[in-house]
Amino acid sequence: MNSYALIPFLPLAAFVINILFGRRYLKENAHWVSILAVAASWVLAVSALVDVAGGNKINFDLYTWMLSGGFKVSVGFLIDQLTVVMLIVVTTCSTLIHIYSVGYMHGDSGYYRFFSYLSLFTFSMLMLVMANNFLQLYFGWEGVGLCSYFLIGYYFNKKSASDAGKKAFIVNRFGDFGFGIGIFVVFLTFGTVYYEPVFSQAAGLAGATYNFLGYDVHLMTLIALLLFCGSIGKSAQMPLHVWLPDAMEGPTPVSALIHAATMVTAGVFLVARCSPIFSLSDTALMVVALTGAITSLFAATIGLVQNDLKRIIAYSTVSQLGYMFLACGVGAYTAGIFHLYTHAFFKALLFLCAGSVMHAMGGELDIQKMGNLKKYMPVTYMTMLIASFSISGIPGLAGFFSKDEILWMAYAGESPVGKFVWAIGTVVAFLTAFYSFRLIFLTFHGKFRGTHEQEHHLHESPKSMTIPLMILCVGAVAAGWVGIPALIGENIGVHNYIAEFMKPVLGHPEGHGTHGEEMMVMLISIAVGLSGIGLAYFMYIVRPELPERLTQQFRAVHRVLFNKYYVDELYSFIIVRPAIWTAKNVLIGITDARIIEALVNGVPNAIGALSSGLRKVQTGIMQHYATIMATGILIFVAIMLMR
Amino acid sequence: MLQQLFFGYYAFIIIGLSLLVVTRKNPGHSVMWMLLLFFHIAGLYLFLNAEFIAAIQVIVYAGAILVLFLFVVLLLNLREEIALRQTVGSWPVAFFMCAILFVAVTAALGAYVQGPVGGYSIDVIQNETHAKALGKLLYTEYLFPFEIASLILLVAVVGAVVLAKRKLRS
Amino acid sequence: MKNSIIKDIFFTEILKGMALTFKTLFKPAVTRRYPLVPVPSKPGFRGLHALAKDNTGRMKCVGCGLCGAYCPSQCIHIYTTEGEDHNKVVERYEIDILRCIFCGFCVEACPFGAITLSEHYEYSNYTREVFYMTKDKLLENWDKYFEGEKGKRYFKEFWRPMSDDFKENPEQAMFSKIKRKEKP
Amino acid sequence: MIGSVTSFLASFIGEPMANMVLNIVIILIKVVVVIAVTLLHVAYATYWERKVIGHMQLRLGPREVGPYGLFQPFADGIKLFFKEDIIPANSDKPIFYLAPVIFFVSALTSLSVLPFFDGGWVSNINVGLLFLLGMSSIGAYGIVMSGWSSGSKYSFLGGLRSASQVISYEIAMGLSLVGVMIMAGTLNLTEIVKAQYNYPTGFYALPQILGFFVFYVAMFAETNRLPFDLPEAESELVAGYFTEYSGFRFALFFLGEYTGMLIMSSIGTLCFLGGWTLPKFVMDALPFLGSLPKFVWVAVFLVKVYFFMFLFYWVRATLPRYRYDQLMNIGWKVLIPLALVNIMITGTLKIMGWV
Amino acid sequence: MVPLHWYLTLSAAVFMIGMFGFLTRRNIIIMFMSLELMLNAVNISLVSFSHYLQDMRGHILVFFVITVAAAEAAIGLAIIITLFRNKQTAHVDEMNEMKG
Amino acid sequence: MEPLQVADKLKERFSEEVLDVREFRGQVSVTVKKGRILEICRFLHDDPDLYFDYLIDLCGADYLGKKENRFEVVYHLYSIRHRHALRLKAEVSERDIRIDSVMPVWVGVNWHERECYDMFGIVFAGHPDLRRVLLPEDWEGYPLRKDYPMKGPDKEYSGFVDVLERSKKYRQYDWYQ
Amino acid sequence: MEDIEKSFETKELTISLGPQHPATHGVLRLVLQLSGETIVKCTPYVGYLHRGVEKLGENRTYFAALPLTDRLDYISSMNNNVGYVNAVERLFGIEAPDRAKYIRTMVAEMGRISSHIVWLGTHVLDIGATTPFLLSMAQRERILDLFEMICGARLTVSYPRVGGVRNDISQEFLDQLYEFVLEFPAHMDTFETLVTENRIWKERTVDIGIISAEEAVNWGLTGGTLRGSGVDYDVRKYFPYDAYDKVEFDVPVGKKGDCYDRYLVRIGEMRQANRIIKQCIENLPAGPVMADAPKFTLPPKDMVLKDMEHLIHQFILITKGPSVPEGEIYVGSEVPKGELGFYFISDGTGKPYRMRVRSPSFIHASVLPRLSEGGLIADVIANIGTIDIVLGECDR
Repeated sequence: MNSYALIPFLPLAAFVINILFGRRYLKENAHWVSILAVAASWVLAVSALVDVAGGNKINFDLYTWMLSGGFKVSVGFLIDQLTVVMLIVVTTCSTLIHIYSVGYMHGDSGYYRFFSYLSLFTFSMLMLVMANNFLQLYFGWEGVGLCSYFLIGYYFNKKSASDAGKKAFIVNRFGDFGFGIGIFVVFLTFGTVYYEPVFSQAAGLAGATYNFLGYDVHLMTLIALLLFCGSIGKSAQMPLHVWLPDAMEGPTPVSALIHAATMVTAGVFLVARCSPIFSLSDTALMVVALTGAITSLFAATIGLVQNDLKRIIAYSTVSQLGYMFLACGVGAYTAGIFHLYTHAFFKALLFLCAGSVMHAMGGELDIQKMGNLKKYMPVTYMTMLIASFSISGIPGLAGFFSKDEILWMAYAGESPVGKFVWAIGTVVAFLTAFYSFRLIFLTFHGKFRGTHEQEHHLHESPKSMTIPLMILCVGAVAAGWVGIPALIGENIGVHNYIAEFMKPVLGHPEGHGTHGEEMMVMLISIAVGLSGIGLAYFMYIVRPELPERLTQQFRAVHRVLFNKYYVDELYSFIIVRPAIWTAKNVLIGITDARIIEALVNGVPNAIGALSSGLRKVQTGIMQHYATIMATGILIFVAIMLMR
Repeated sequence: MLQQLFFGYYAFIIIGLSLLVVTRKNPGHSVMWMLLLFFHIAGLYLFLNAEFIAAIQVIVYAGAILVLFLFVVLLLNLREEIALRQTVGSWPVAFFMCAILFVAVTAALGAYVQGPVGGYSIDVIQNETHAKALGKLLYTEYLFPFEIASLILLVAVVGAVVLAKRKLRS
Repeated sequence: MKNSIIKDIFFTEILKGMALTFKTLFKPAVTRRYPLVPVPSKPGFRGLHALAKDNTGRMKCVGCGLCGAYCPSQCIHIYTTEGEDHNKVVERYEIDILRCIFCGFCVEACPFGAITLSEHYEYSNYTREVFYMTKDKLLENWDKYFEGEKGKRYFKEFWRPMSDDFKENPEQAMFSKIKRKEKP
Repeated sequence: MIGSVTSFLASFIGEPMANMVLNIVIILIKVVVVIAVTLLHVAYATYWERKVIGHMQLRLGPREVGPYGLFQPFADGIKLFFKEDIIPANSDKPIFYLAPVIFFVSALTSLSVLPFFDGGWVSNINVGLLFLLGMSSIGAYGIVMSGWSSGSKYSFLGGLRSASQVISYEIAMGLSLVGVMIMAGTLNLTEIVKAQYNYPTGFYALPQILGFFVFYVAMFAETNRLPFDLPEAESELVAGYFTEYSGFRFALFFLGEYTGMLIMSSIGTLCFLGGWTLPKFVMDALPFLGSLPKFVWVAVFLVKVYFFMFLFYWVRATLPRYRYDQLMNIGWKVLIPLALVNIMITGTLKIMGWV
Repeated sequence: MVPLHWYLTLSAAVFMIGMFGFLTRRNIIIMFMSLELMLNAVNISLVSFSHYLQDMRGHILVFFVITVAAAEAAIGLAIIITLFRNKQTAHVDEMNEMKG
Repeated sequence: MEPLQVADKLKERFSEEVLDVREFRGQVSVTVKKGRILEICRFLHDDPDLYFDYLIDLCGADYLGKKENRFEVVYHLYSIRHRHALRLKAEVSERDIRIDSVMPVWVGVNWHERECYDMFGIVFAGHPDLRRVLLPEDWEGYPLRKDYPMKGPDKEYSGFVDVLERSKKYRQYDWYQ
Repeated sequence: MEDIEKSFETKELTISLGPQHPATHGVLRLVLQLSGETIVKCTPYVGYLHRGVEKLGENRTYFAALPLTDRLDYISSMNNNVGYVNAVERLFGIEAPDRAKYIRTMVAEMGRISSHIVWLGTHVLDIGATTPFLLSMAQRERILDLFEMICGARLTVSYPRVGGVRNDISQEFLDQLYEFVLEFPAHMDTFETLVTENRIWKERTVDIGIISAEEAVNWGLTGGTLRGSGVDYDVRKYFPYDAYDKVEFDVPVGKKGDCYDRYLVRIGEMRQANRIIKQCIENLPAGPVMADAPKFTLPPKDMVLKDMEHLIHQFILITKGPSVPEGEIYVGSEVPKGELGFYFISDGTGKPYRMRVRSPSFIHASVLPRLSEGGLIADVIANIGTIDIVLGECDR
């Protein structure tokens, strides 16, 4: 028995306790159970980190879950470097956000429910990252999906919230469908769903093909793409990204935990985890890279014009996730995971700050109605500013290192689309800086544009909310220091620890470029970041009337961006409306009116004559049917005897 | 000799009781005979060294399933029910068919060939106790069917509740 | 709320009750073991009737019939005849005890103090005849139950109302005379 | 002595038959002894109940028949035996006759597997615990049938209530015992007791506190005792399923109920309180106890059983009665989940090797 | 030693009686009980096979049969109750809505 | 409000209905015609100044040979809010022995009206369930009428005779048949 | 959908609860229509104990009708007597002396405690707890002994008289009563330990048989049943009689109007009654116990044969009854069950022309369907317990 098994089960226990006793007994004290459980998990995760850093790789089966013929699935845990990083990310964010929620959710009627869902989510996410087989991964995958659904629809009596929950659930089903098939194909191919045998056998099957619908499909590509389907859904990539912004209907801690820091990164984790498979298929990698790049650009452009505080951050999340996929796609899994890791800190921080702002504004989300909040909420302002600097890639902060790593890997990697995605990445870096600071300037600077009542009510959030902010802020600054690129690191005598740490699992492709090129890439990214900030300053502080004029001028562009490229409408047009139309016209209009009517009137008349003879057999008395069955058995036995 | 005697007793009683079960007019009495029948079958199981199955037979069949029957019988309006005709008109046909089928099946027994003997001899089972032996198999080799069975029970429970539930007047 | 959790989980209120019953287990019982240990009735108990005799041993009743007129259940039957010296003679004085409700109104109605209710209450029987009290039986009751001082006391204390009831009486029961006082 | 009887018999019917006949005779003697002794205990269980509850209510209880009323149970029995046996005109007679017998016999049959001390059993079967559960579920037949066959609405409602109550609580009870089974690793009652003896704390009531609690509550419901005596709630259903019974048939129900209490107490004693044994540390501290003859330990067993019986009386003297739906709620929504939690905890601990 | 054939014949006999009951009785509850009878007949043969082949699989099958029987009884009786509420009878020939 | 003021107010509102107002030992009784009794009661109940929310009692009285209209139905009203009481009496003649039920105003009057019907034979129109309440359903006569003899009717009550017959029959019944 | 729901309906079972049933406290009969265990319709039948008290009262003098009131609510006859004599005194226009008033108040509250103890015991017994019944009965026994001491009877006391009380109380009685009063709160605590906080008790009574304040008033409920709904209507406060305006006491009221509230109200009343008795003992004035109104009270026995006038009064009062002014009067009094009202129509003779008894149990029995329908059988039992009816009073 390994005590690391407690990491996921402590939150599960908290969930069980809360859901059973929360309503009647714990009530306002529900958070204690959850926080203690998650904090204990965090402690265990840290000890796992130490353990793994010492060179151990922990892989054990806790309990055999299912055993049927050759199919064996167990509840088992694999803790390697990748898992450990994820563990740290998940438990840290989870703990802090649990604490934050104490203040944020105070006085809510479903207090215990909220915490029990949070705990359940933590459990599922930990099961996901700690799984040592695909089925358990899938279990965790669906578990987090379910919790996400619960938590998005937490305010279930608000229609938009429950709709958003449903949307997230349905959209995810598309991706999970592919993922599920992927797991089947894995089982069919390898005869097992355990990581280790699968990955060790994968290389041997690199060239294998599979006859799929008459086409010979490259097996690894097929598996990789099917698995990637799941990633697209869960990580809100391009065609299936629509659910994430809507998911902001959930409580803000949920947005921070699930829709920024942990769950949505599960897709990236999946790709990284399956890197042995992905690496065997160039096609798949290219698809990953391009999906990531396009999504990041796409989301960033939308983010430029949105007015909803949380949605801007949500689009920024989508964009950053694209970044991570971009990294994975060019083979730089380490960079992707590194960005995942830093991103978790500053994005969670951004969301929590947004929550803090919301708390002060009484639920108001429109940044056009804010302004000058820095006067009232200094802590929030400072932390959010730092997070924005971090995401914009200002040197020294966490975001800078990971982003730079990705861009460099894209530029210098072996991927055929490397240069292209680097270019996109750089543009996105600029856009990111711009919209992040647009947000900052509109929210915290200028004049207050809200109602009097709101202004009167403005205040800094309680301690339980600001302390997690500060802790995360430290993370947003310092988290990147474990991955200082060699270019800088050599000068100050530090290594790229994370890359070395991850090497046994994910490998570490070397960039094919000179120092000069690397310096160039770095400088370009710094420059675009700063210029983005500068432009934002110019447009929103120096010349506040400028955006309005630009909007007037580029009305068409603005409208497209503001309406998120009409993707929702597109889906509505392509899928929803045709379905309704089909139901209305084809099924009712044609099938019912023409065919069924005809059948009802014409055919039955013909058949009726026939059946009136036959119906005497149909007595409706079941003994008669049973007798006929028995006669059948009799005949069967007789034949058997005769033979 | 004694074993044959016991078997003879059990077989005789079981057949007699099953005839009583299917021929009684009053379903309540049928249930009572059925109860006795289950005990005898359980006795037969003990005879075959299947003590756990015998216990289950009593607990589940007699203790749970048959009580359900009894409940349903309680709901019937027995007095009217008994007055009605009890069998379908064509019962001689069914009787004839069952008789033939019985003859056919017993005839087929002649073709039985003893297969290879497995590892669970009486001694093994008695050493390990039947419950343990059965449990080990159930929870290892037959775990999946076992879970499916539990799922079936769950579905049955839900289904029964949905079917039999009715709205209470508020 | 903390208390309610503890109460709900550990059944404190039920345990308190259990403790109480357990304590009672060792308390002396209050049962009156009636047929074995007879319960004395209180003075003035309204039990079986009796007809009073005066000091000379003659019946006090003069047959005025007020008791019969006042009796709410009308169970007193009096038959009088004219005696030798034109005085009223009570020939029969009968009480149907199965009808009587023992309200004691006859005692109040009687101006002569002739009818009384004794403290005797164990007179159950198997025949109805026993419960039809005749004059003789009633007089016999007087001898049985009101022997000596008891009879005098009865009229003094329970033949009401008396003049004492219409005026203040120094012997009246008062709070100031109560021996046991509330503990501080 | 047995040997000489065997050889004597063997001279007539041969060795194997003689052994068998002797075995059967011995078993019959055991059965008679156990039933006789149990019925005596049952008779005095009623006496003690009346005494204990009487004193708890500031009364005296029976005390007129014999010294301290000690012959009261016999007086009651004789009275019931000679009472007129009334059979309702519109009852289903065969079933009406049979119901109390089934109820009583199912209770008595359970006695056959109870070990009263080491070696003191009628039969020592491997599925003893299951046998007991099975028999207690057969008791429900007596109840349902009596309620149904009486042809009275009160009986009918009482029978329905009681049957659903007994069935529901049987689940909780069975599940609460699963923890014990897991810990002892056997269904054999003697083995369970021995396993407890070897367990550090002696009694399973301590590690299985949750299971013990569930068992304890289910025990009351299973025997239709307060606070779960709804089937015979006299304020609602007059006397429930045995409203129409009188005389000796009523006495059978009465005896069956008290035998049931005795058996439930015995199960509790065997599974949770270590049966006839004292915990090992006590035995180690007092070594002379080990040299006592085996049958002496029946005293320990009886003390524990009577402790349970006292709890029955005590609770009856203290608590009001639940309502029918509340009773069902408790059974299905509290006890069964608790029992499942207990199983989960016990199973986990067992897997971890901590118990 | 009792031969296996005896058990199997017994099982066949009980099965046929059950089938006869199912085919001929009109009362749906007795039909149901006949079904249970047939299941029990099968159980007897399974257990005896198991015994003579010294294998546990028969027992395991019996276990599952009992499970399914329990499920079936629950569902079936629920259906009977619903039918009974509608028809106030337990006779099958009153229940012929499905008749063509 | 003083009881007499209440009576005045009632007189004002239903001047034609009120026949008589009397005071005895501080209690005021108002005699009214029975025709609009329901209206009067509703007014007494609903008017915020009067607000007789509480009907203490309803009973009948028989004035055989003393009054022109033989029966009276007496309502004792009380207002818990204003703490004033009123006695309302409605005259009912023997020929037209019907009066409106006041159930719509006070639900609790249900059994009082049934008792009044039971004892006096006064029929309350609009009562949902006008059965005898204290006496058996098939009882003959109305006991509280003055012409009903004190010791009861000469004829034995038929239900009682039935019971006697039946108990005789049961005594002959052999339980062991 | 409706069809489906309709098709799922079951036949209803009709059961007759009573008149011989352990829980109906006498001869109440309820015909219940059940769907499962839920009550669809509840029809009470009363009258099994009808004795024609009103008719009997019209044929007796005002004095001789007093024992009839003993038998109305036979477990609190003292209160009925007090109510009756108060009504008659009001009709006669006489007033009892102070001492008599205090004594009456005292014994009436004793009667209240004894009646509430019976209610508590039987109610709790119906719910299934046996011990509180027997523990409380032991206390009631003490009160009955005290009754026996002052008037010679335990249940049918007939103690008060028109114009006062039958006889003065003895010092011994006062001693024992005071001891009882001092000990009683501790005994109350004992009963409550077993019941009030008990979870089973609460589950059985909380939210069962709810009736709102407005509805309760409209139904004409009185006493603890009304006060449980939160209306503080108490005749002792609203129309003080005897010494109730001279003693301090609170009127406990409930909040929701469920069985538990009614239970708490009655428990509170017992404690208040104890308080009143204590005050009565402590403030008991000296003085006569009969009013000096020779035309309306029997003359002193020691004077009857000495004084002609008294003798004439004695004969006239007993045979013809007092001469009463013509008029009509309704006087209510707070008995343990609720408001017991007496309504007299006097035609000037010594017998009431019309005597009407307004009995609380009658109304409370009529509200049973309202409380019970929609509940379960067990709730009916709880409801019968908390409305606290006595059929002798209900049927009269």
